[in-house]
Amino acid sequence: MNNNETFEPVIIGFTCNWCSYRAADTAGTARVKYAPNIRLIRLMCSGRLDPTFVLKALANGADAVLITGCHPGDCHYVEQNYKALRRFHLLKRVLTQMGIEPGRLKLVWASAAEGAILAAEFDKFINEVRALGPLNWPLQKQKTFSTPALEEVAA
Amino acid sequence: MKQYAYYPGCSLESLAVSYNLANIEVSRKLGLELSEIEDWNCCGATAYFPVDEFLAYTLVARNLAKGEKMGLDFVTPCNGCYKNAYFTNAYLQQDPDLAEHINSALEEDNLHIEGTSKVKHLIEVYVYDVGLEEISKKITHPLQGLRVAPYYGCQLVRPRKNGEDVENPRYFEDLLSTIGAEPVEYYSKTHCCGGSLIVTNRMAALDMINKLLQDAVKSKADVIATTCPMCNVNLEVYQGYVNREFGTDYSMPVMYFTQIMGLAMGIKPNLLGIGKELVSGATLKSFAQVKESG
Amino acid sequence: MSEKIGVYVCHCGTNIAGIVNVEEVTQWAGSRLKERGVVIARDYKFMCSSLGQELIEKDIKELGLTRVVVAACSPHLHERTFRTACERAGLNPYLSELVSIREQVSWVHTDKIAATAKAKAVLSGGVERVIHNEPLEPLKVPIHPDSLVVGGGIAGIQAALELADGGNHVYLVEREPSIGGHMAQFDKTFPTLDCSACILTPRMVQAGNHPNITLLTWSEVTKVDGYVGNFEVVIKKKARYVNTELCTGCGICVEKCPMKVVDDVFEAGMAKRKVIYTPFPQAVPNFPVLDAPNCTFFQKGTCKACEKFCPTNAIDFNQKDEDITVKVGNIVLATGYDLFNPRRIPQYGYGRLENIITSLEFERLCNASGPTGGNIVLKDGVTPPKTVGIVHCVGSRDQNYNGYCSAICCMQSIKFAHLVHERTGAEIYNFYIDIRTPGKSYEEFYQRVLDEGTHFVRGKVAEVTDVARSPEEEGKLIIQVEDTLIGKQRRIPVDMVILSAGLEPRYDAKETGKLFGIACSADGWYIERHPKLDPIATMTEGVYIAGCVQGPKDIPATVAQGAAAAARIQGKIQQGEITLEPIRASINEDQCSGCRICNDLCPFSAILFHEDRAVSEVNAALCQGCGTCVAACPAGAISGTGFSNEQVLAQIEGLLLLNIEKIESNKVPA
Amino acid sequence: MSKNEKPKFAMYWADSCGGCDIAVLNIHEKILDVDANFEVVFWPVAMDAKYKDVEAMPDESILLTLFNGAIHSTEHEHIAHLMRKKSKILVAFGSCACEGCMPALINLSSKKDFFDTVFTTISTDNPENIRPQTSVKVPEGVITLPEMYSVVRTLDQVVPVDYYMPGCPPESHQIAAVIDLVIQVLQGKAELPPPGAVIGAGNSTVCDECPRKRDIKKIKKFDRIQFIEPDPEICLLEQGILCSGLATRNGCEAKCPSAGSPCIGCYGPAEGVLDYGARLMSAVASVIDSTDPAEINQILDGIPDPAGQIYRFNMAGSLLQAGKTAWNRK
Repeated sequence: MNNNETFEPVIIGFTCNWCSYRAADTAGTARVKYAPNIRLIRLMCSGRLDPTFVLKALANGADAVLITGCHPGDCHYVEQNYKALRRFHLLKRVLTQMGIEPGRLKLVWASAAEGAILAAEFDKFINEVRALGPLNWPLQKQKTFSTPALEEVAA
Repeated sequence: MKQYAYYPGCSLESLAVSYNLANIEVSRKLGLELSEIEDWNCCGATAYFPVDEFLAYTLVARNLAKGEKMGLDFVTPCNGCYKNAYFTNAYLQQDPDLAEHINSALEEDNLHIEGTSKVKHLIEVYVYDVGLEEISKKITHPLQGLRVAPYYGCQLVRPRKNGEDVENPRYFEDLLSTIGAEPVEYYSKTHCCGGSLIVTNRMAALDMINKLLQDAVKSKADVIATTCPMCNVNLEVYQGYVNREFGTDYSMPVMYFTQIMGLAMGIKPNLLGIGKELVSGATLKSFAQVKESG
Repeated sequence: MSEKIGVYVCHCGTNIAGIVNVEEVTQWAGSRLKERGVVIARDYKFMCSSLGQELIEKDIKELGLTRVVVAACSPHLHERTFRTACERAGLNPYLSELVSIREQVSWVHTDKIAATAKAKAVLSGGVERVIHNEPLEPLKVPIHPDSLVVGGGIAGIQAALELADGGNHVYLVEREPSIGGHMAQFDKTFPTLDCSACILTPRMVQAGNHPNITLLTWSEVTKVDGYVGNFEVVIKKKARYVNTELCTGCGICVEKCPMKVVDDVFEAGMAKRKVIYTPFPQAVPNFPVLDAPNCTFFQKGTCKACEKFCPTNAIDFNQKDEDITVKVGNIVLATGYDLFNPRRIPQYGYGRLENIITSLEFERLCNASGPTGGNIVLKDGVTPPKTVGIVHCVGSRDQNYNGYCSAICCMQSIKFAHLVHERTGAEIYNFYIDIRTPGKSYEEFYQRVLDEGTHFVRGKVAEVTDVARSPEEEGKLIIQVEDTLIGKQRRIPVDMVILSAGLEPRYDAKETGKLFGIACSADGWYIERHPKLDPIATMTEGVYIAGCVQGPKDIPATVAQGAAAAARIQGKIQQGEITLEPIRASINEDQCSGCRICNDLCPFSAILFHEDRAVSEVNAALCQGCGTCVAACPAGAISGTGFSNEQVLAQIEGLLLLNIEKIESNKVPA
Repeated sequence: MSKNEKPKFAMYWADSCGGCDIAVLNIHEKILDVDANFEVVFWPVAMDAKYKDVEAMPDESILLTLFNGAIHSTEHEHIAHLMRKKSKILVAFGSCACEGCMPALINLSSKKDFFDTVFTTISTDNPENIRPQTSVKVPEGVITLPEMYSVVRTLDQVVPVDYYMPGCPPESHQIAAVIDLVIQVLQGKAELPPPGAVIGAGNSTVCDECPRKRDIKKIKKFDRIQFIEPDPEICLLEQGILCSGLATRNGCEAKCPSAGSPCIGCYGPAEGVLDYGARLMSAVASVIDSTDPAEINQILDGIPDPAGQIYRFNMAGSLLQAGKTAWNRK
């Protein structure tokens, strides 16, 4: 149903304010090129990464999610990236059980200086997801409420 | 009776037959069964890797795969074979591409390798698996007063595995003390014996051998104990050449560590292939005495 | 949609417009995002220019915008600019968003159509997010005028003096009996060769007597609570067994003490000291310390020689460790470095062979106040070496040990060469990988030592051995090295080998860092706030680093950092209070079930648990805003300003353009 | 409506176990108040009634409908729409209707696997391997069966819902309280909660009511309740038992943890939580006491079926709602 050769994935990338987002900036300043399939969200720290965000992105049409943060030991909040690491591993297990290829969720560490490296990781991941094909998860319908009219009943 | 997949390596069928005999005898005494891997092939030695790395890995992997099939740890008495096997095994665990490459080749032979089984040198099996305490129980003829120069060679310990001290390892010494002998401290115990340079650049090799013998003599060793047929040949067979080249007069007996262990366990010298040496049979007898009297 | 959103897309000259079709993006935002509240969408050549900013301010005033989204460069560049613009126009600065379509779009992509499409997505993400932005007020925290300086080396002394001279009180904490640090152990300093002690001692004395400095030696910081401007620090004063009120520092007790032990600290194991001792003559303070574990009295219950002979009865065997608590506004960490232990390189023979010594041991050896009174002699204590080998980069620039360059070893080794030459006239070989002399008149000093005839051999030493291969090698230490300049293996026999060991983070740097809530890099040095623009500050507001804790450096650089840290703190104290980014977590107590998941997650211990009400609470001033607890709270009771769930989830929808593509109803396969 | 007429009450069970119905009967004498204040017009478990009778009623003629069970078949969906049309107040009653509950765990497998399991496994005597057909010809004519969906949905994923009453089943004292409330409203003594509200439950989590002693958490190893004897005083999670209480809405008086069994999460997400599983995952993973990926994974091996354990009650209500195999029909 999906013709992979023309399939262009949409990937949501979570970055931390101190390392990986700055790395993305560094890549920009150095004019390092990468494919435009990835759209970044800035958090203060990878420790802020709530699995809800990942599920939301996948449920709402993203083909994959990239989580990035400072290198282990280099976290600007001392050790919060380890919390992200722990959540990542549990989340990956759950997603796998739900039939979502493990390749659609990836964790990458990057320091503020590693712009080129991060850009390369972007491209690498984008290609991996391209190979996996679209996820096209059925979009959820929002809940709607109707106010019950009770006035005349009361009394 | 603990079993191991035993890979003797080419030399043990030719030059180092005695080593093979000793290994099997001593292992039996220690309650180990060395079940030889069927239809094993050369490990590529030092020569093949520079020629074609991938093929060399495959060559080694074939033996490893067979060992893995037996579900046993892979053990070899030769430093060269050990190094090749150890690192091939390690690399194909780390490098999926290499593993795939190797396995695609092994398919031809209906073999497959995961790299799951452990690769060990025979001396490591004795020291770590059996343990010095067990060994000491088996010593009936402690080799009191016998000064042995433990020669590790370079490939047994290099590159550094599990963080051991590659410059100054101790386990060979400990093993020798356990069998009642007296390990001597000497400088070049982990230096290279010249290896196959003896063929390609003889002078360079002889120089290395010379330094080794020099140190052994200086430390008043009665014998050099080796863990590798290649080292053994270089140190033993080429003593004559060294004497000629450097005007020295070495006649330093060189024996396989299992032969020496065997003596301490009261195994008959001929069962240990003792008597096949090229250098100084006389001193050998003198061990025998040491052994009886011990 | 109640919000009135203004969208501003920047051309940044051609930086953005060259790849992204800015006009198209702008029109798209104006039309497709109308129903999301976008009332005006403009593009402009340079949004950050004053004209560009006025554009925004004008619209806020005239169109009554309640939200502003700027699509331009990275927030790290101009977020503040546009926030201030909003503020000027009377809109709360935090109701604006800056999304990056330069660093993350135009500069990194080549396909114009794709780049334009991505720019739209990024913009729509910003629009969705900004709807959920809340007006915030920056937090203001008062600054306590006192400061704490940890580490009494030259960096700490410098920082303390600067602050004290500035009229502020300083607590200077040192875990050894005296301040002075490594510099006190050195003999001469490169390249000027002035006597280390001679230039350091006056500073030490000054620090010791300064009315604004409370000197706490033989003490360690054990607990740090609070936050920038309001730290509460517990310092353990280890028992000295000497009553400093009564002690006059006459030294009789030291004289009379019958027990000697090897001094591993100050004399680097080169000499012995008494059990009751002052580490060196110029020690500040000069009260002795009794080393209880080695004291005969504490071992066997007898002796008490020191007590008997003390003229002022200052010896007090019953003294106990005591904790004192101080309040400070800012902290300087200047805890210095440890020397790399060459035993880790067995082939260099250190610890195995005689007459192989470390750089620090050599400093003591040639120090006039050292074990040999400054005579450079072999182990036997009399023979001066005829040949000396000096090995550079020991443990540095080596993948097996430390990858980094220890910065000082080249100059130090060159200095050693000079001192040996001067004092013994010996033949000297320096073995180096590269010579690095990047300091004022450093290169000149190198040239000078070259002229003195020192041999410089370019090559990494393979091993140092005592096994002779030839008569002339007998009884010598042989250095095996490949001389890469002549492409030959060389064996150089010498009498003495000096190993210029590298610098390493203190063995307990990680724990200390944890104590103060700052992080170590992979190498173990403390991480500065910014490697270029803020090498003194750390990620923890109010905690500064100076000297080698931040990375290997020489004395001038160390002194400069000490002074810089002090200057930063002075500034803060001047302001009286500081403002903090209002990105903070807070807990809704009704929803909090007191499960205590969050309690241990905060590295800044900003989350406290109220046993009585069984709920947790975030201390806003301690909170650094990482949001880890927000993401972890199982009850969803913790919310984080600036990066709330609503904001992030909305941004996701925006980035995926759900705001313009109608969400199809939930069809379920049969 | 005329004064002497009592307001109408209905209860329906879709994909559910019947426990909810029993829970309602389990409110003891309060059930009399229900009878006193309502005319029960439709309650398949308790009385005989035909769909057509309900279809014949005027729209919104039923004041209160307690709808339990998830939506798993065309019949469920049809009745959901019908009850919505006929009721003023439609309450998603119980975990199944609110968030899918156990039935929704089928969302992790394909419809085929589901049928195979039901009709071919050892427990089923089905020699000629018959499968249910939606329509079958018999001499008398064609008889039909509702069609099974491959994905179980919550009630509010099919029709708008006025109130949610979580629990598997909802605690009887909570049901009684809600009945009381409605009666009070009828008598004009009280106000209805805002539409969409969760009723008959608290707005914190189970820990809030749990008597166990809690300290900071560091998990080195996950264990399962059947393998260890937990300390009766201390928080189960701190003892390595994956207790869902910390993420689960309170209202049950922490019955399970108090009884020494971990909370399994039947009261669903806390107030305002978008995805129950994400909360539980995030919390539990955050306190794993290791920084080494290998060790972390080894610790996680202690949770053999993460998706099943973490989304035990909330699969249909979760953001992803179902596994890929369930979405891709066949």
